Amino acid sequence: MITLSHFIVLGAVLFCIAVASLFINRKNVIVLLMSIELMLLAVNINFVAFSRFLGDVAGQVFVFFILTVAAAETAIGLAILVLLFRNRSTINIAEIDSMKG
Amino acid sequence: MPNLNDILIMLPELYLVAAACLLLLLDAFMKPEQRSLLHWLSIAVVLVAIYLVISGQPEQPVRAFGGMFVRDGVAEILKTFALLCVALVFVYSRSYLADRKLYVGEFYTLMIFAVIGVMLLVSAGNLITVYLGLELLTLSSYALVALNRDSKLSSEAAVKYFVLGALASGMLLYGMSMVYGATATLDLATLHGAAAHTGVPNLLLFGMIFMIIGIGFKLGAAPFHMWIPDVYQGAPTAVTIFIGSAPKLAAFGMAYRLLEAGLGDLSAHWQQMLAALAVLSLAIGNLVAIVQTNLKRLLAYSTISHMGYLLLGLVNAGPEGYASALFYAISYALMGTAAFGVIMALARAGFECEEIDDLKGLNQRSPWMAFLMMLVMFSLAGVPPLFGFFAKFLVLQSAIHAGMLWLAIVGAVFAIIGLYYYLRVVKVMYFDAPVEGTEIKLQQDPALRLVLSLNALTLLVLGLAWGPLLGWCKSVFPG
Amino acid sequence: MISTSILLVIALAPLLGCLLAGFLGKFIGRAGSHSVTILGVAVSCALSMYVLYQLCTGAVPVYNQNIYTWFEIGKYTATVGFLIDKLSAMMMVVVTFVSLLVHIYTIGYMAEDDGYQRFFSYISLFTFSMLMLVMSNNFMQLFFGWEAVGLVSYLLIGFWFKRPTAIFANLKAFLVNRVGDFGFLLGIAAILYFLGTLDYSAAFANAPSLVGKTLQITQNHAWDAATVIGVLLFIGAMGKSAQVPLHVWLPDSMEGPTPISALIHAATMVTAGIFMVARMSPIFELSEGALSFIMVIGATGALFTGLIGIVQNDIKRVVAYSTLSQLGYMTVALGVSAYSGAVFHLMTHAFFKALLFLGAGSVIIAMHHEQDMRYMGGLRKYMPVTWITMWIGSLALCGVPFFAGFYSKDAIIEAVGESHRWGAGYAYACVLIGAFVTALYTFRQMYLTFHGKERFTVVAGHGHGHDAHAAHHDAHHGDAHHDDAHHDDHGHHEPGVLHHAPKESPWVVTLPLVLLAIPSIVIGAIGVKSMLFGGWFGEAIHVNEANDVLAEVGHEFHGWAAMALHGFLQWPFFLVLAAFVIQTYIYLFNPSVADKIKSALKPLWTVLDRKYWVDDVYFALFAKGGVKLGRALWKGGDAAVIDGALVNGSASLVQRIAGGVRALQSGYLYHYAFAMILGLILLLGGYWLVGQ
Amino acid sequence: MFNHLLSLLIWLPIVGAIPVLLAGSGRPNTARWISLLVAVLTFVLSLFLLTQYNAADSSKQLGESYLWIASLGVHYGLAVDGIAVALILLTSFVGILVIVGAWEVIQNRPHQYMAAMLVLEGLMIGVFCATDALLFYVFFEAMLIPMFILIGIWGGPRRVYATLKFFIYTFLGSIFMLVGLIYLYLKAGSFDLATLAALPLSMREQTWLFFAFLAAFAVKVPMVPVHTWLPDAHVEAPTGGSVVLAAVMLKIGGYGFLRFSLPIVPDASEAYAWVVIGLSLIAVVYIGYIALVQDDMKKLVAYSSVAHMGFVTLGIFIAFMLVRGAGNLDATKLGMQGAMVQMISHGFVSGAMFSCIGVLYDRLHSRQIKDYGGVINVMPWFGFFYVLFAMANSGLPGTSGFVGEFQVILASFQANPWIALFAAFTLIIGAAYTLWMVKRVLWGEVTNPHVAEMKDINGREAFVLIAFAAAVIALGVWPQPLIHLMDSSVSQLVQQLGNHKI
Repeated sequence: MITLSHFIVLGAVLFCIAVASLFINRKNVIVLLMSIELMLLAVNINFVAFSRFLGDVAGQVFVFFILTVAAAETAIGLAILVLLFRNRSTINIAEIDSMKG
Repeated sequence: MPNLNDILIMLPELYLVAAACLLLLLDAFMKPEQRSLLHWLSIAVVLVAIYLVISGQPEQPVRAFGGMFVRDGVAEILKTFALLCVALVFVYSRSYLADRKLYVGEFYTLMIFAVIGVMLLVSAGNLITVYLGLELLTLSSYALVALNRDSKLSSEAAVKYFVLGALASGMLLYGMSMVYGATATLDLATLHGAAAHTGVPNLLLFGMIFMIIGIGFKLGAAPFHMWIPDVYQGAPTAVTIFIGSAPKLAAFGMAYRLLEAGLGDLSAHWQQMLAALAVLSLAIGNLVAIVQTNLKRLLAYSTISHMGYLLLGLVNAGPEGYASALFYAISYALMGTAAFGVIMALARAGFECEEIDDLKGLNQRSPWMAFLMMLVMFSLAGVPPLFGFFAKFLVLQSAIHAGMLWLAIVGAVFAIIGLYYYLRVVKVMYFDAPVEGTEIKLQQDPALRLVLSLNALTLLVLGLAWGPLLGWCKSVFPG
Repeated sequence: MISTSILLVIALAPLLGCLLAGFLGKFIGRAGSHSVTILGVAVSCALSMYVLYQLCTGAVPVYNQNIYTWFEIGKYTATVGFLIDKLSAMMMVVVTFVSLLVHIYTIGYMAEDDGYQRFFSYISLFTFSMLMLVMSNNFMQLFFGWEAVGLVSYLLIGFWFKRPTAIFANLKAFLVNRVGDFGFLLGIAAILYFLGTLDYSAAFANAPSLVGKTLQITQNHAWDAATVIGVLLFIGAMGKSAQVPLHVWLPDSMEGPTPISALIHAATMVTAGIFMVARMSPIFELSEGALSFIMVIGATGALFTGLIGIVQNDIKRVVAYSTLSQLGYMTVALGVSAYSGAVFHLMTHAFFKALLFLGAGSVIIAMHHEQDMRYMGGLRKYMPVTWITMWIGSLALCGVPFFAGFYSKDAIIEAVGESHRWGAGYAYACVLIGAFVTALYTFRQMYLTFHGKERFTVVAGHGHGHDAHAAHHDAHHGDAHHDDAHHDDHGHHEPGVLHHAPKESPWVVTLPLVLLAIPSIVIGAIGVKSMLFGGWFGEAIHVNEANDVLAEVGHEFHGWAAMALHGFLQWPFFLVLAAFVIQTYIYLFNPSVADKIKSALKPLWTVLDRKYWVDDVYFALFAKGGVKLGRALWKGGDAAVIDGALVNGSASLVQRIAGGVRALQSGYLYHYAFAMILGLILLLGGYWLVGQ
Repeated sequence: MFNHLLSLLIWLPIVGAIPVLLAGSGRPNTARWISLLVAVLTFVLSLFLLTQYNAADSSKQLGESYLWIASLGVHYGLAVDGIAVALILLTSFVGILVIVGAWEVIQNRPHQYMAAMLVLEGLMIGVFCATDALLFYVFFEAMLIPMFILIGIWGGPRRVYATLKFFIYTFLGSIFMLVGLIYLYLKAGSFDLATLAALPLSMREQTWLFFAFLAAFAVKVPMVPVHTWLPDAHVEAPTGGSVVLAAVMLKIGGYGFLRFSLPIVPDASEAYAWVVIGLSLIAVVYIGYIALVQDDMKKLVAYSSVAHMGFVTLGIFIAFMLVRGAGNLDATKLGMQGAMVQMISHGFVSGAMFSCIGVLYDRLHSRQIKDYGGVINVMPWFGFFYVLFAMANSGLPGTSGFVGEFQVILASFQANPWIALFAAFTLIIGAAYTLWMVKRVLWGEVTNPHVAEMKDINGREAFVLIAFAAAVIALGVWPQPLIHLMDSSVSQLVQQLGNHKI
């Protein structure tokens, strides 16, 4: 029998993976975009699960908003990515450190 | 079903959305040389919005769209000053943008959308609205930071801002989901009630912590401040000045909505956390600012420390605490616009005037600008009789009132350390001889000069007569 | 009734003269300056005599009134006012009289000096200050005059401010005096504390209440109030009246022009201490301890400073040391409660010592500012007036019967003999031997200066006549030198070589000598009866029955002549005689003996020549030591600890920390993200901890 | 207008600074004349204030009070008592002299210099008038800005270090006072000094507050060991800056003790009086020795200022030993009056000393003692003033320097002879460092050709020095008028000391 906690744990695990990949990954920015996406999905799972188990629809409404915004976010993210590549001809995060201190 | 009344309550926002779209269209059909029309139009649009906000302000707080949207005194003040900041930004940035081939329509429309985000955020009555407002604000900001397409720094700043921002909003959402799970509601008012009698389950507090991270990020409180210096430095000054002003008001609004309107009864729990963030911000902001050579970066760190002071107000978690924090946010917004305004007034094509040393001997070159900058610096440092002092005074007071004398003393100590780097700027302007060869030329834009002077002098005037503003701030937080 | 206006005129006339000569000196010129100042002093001298006359004839009561209130705080008031009784009146006369003569004398002495106006301004200022001191009716004003005369002394010792030695001496004098004033001020504070007033009459009135009072020094240790007050006040007197061990400034003060040495450092200022103690007799009488202290100090000074006089070669220094020793005599007198004896000696001494100094000055003029007696000799035939008058002075100084000095000094010696106070024996020995010593250096001085063969050579017409010399001299007035140590900087001729023969000084110089010689002879005989034994001072001086040694002495007093004749059969006279014989043999008949003795007693001679090394010790200890200490405190305390460690130290610490924290801002996105996660963990962890 | 006399006194110079600034560097003389006019007007007003003030009445007078911050109940409250009047007179008096003193000496942007001076003057007057703690604090802190500018722009080679040190040092002290004031406000619900004075406080609270106040005012006075900003600030400051700093600014520290420490936290002040007394005596002795070895004239006078201000703090804090220990009110008044007179007198004397050094500096551009020697030979008139002020500085009777020290020593003897002993040590050490400097600077042969070329003081300098000399002598010869002016206020203050808060 799958209980609420299963979903929450799943969401938590996904969330942790996403967050961890944010600072463990030192390769390129694409991966970052993906992990951000993953993070939002983890949240969505939480919302859906909660709204299902609380019998309250608002949570699922929220999910739609999140999905939409996430799409917009990714779009901007990619745009910035392109910009970055155009200016520095690299998307390797380890090389993006001209501002520090 | 939304009715006309809901529309009217939301009128300023809706009006701005419409206006922004129109401006967008207009820009598309307009020749570049007519752009100044756009410039003045956008300013007019914003000013009208201010009028709408104030004139349409109801006596009692009202809610629209089933409580999704709240229009109360807090929202009014925050919106007014956010819009004011945007107007100032428009005035200051024109010649700056022109010099850098950034004098484009997107700037204005993005800016207006961002401020719409602010307005939504500060009058959010529901977690969804909070999220939407926040995203509208941040997404536009991402784009604005990257506005200068050919600048390495600009794009680097954008990507850092973007990733960290996304992370932060992710955490915020995660927190929201937990809170939702704990209270079965997204509506802040209901949440307030629910939090009261759900007897504080761990789930709720767990979610709250994540939400605080979201707030901390938006404020730029340590340790969620890392984006601030890089973004401030990398972004075009015209955008930095915006990020340094209106969003701080928004962040306060967000904190107020979530923590007070939503989780007010848990204040005993979040006070401590905010206090910790405050100490960290004060320490890191002031300390690292000392060793900066880049003026924008210095102001970035000073922002961090100022957010620490703002938190001093919030930890009070009482009416006059919020009032002082609000007062502080406003004062900071005005000081920030003035500070960056001076930088933009001195910058010109091929010369950013970002380095502190670029101000050497400013007093010989342009006494008036030096004087204004001095006012701003002393105000930031919190030296009476300038505005900034009274803001600090009030937050210290509310911290002590909250029984956190130690916190107030920490604030005081770091005020001394902070003093040092503001004085350094004054020292460079007044005591150092100008570097030969370089000559500081002032932007010729008269509007810029006039408004900038007014902005800086306000710091002095409000320093002498800050009563009414404080009265207003206090009035919107019913005891 | 003495009229206030007269007193005001007495006090202010010299001040007016000082201001005129000082500020308008350039306009009114030399003649103008000395006229106004002399006029001023003459006026106050005449009026002082008139006041004294009034008092003597008993026509008027003692005058004691306040002129104005200096400050008034609750029950404490300080006023400016005058107390004129016979004591102060006598002092006024002495001061103004000597001052007047010195003014006149100065016309001749400073004729070649370009600081002429300034000098007159100073001495008038001194007269004013001294008058304020003696006329005062309260301690505050006394202290004012006390310090004011110190100031003028400072200015006058350093009058020739180009001389390194002069400006060293004046600083020294001022500081040593300040040491005394330090005690004096505390004494005044103590009086206010115990008696609650600064006014003489009030203070003396309830002085008896001091008996039994004590001053808590530590938890379980208290001192007798009267003794504390007495000693503190006397410390002031030690400074001003150059008592051992604060005597070191007086010999150096000879750097000042000779008229000053006569006026300030012999006749008047240095006797202020004596006057003060006499004035405070009602208080001092309450403390045996204080009086013993005074007596011992005085006796020591009387003998040991006199001894130094024997080995001096500078004519002025001899007189200076004799002054020290005579001040010792006065102090001893105070110490044995023979206040009137002290004051009497003060007066006689004022005349003959002024005479001696002015005489010495006259000699110095004749010798073209050569002061070393080894280059003099046989001057009597060149300057008869000076010679005779100085002999008068010397005999008075030695206390040869019938001369003024005899009456006062002999009375003191006998009084000491009568005293049974602790230390009286020692004091008696000192003053007796002192008499002998006095005679020794006095006769030596006279012989070396006026008798024997000339030890200077006159080289006439060396291509530059008198005018050239005068001009030359004006230019070099600063290098008129004072003891053998400074022969070298006496650039324009080797020692003992004069460009023209010495000659008697002009009348402005000799007149004062004569006018001083007269009282040096007669004043003793005149004053002895009333002043010493007649209770002439009345209420001004208060002596307990038990202590009244003078009364004892008075028993076998049968008139001045009898006293003098009796004096020939007394020890002091035999001692003087002995000294006379010795010195006459040595300096008139067999000068070589002098050097023999000197080499025979080399160690003793060195001790005296080095003045018991007191100066050296002080200099090393206080001057050098003070600077060392100051430097140590400065470098060690302020610079190192406070500024170095605390102020700049904390600043640089903050800088270093800042540098460290800055490193966290690495610029790497993943570090930034990680920081946020850390923040999250921090908050969660904190929440978890609170939860526990 | 005359019921706004105090406001007028404060704002006239500050507003007057605006036309001076507007005159701009183009028309320096306009700027000079306007500022002189303003300064003179202020002085005249302060004289008028003197006539309006009723010395017989101990209460605060000529009060003005307007609600400044309604929501906090903070008032713009002004009123003066005798002490304040005296200090205001001092301020406006010195105000004229620094303007005149800087006349053609300051060639670099004189208009800004004069303006800063005027603003500073206004703010200092404000400090003395304020009856509301917050207002006091605002003036107290705002003063730093013009002084910071004055030292920083027109100062000497190490001016930046000096002025930063000055600002941060002072700020450091006062920020803790601010925290203390806020605490008091939250307790009393008002910043009104009278209310705060009536506020009952536990010993623990008082102790904390006492040290908060001490931090602020000890730095300002300054007391050992937080005095080290003063020598640097003085050495680097332009002459006018030094004069104002020494003559008026330091007084604000002493004034603060009177207005805050004594009335608001009397019991803690009593309990910790020994700290202040000890530090004051250290100031006299320790600083005296340090002053002795200074090679820089300004530094020497700066250190001597510290020593002299030691008498101010001493005179104020022996009060408790006398009132509560010996119960001797009059002795307390004596000490207190001594402290006040010492403040005024030190204002004149140190101002004069710095002016003298300024005169020398303008000729030789050196403050090193060793660069001088035999100055009297070429500048006799200057020499006269220099010696006069030196004597005043070493407390010669007949000059103002004596009065205060005399009274404080008399009073402290009543508290404890040992205190008097150490205090009286200043007679020796004070004379030593001052006159040794005089010896090396003034007396002797002309040491170097530069000195030989020095011209005696001109009319303008003479005016300044004569003004100071007149004040120094007048106060020295007849202090009673000043004492009478402050008497009732001091008595009332002393009365307050009697009543405990716990």
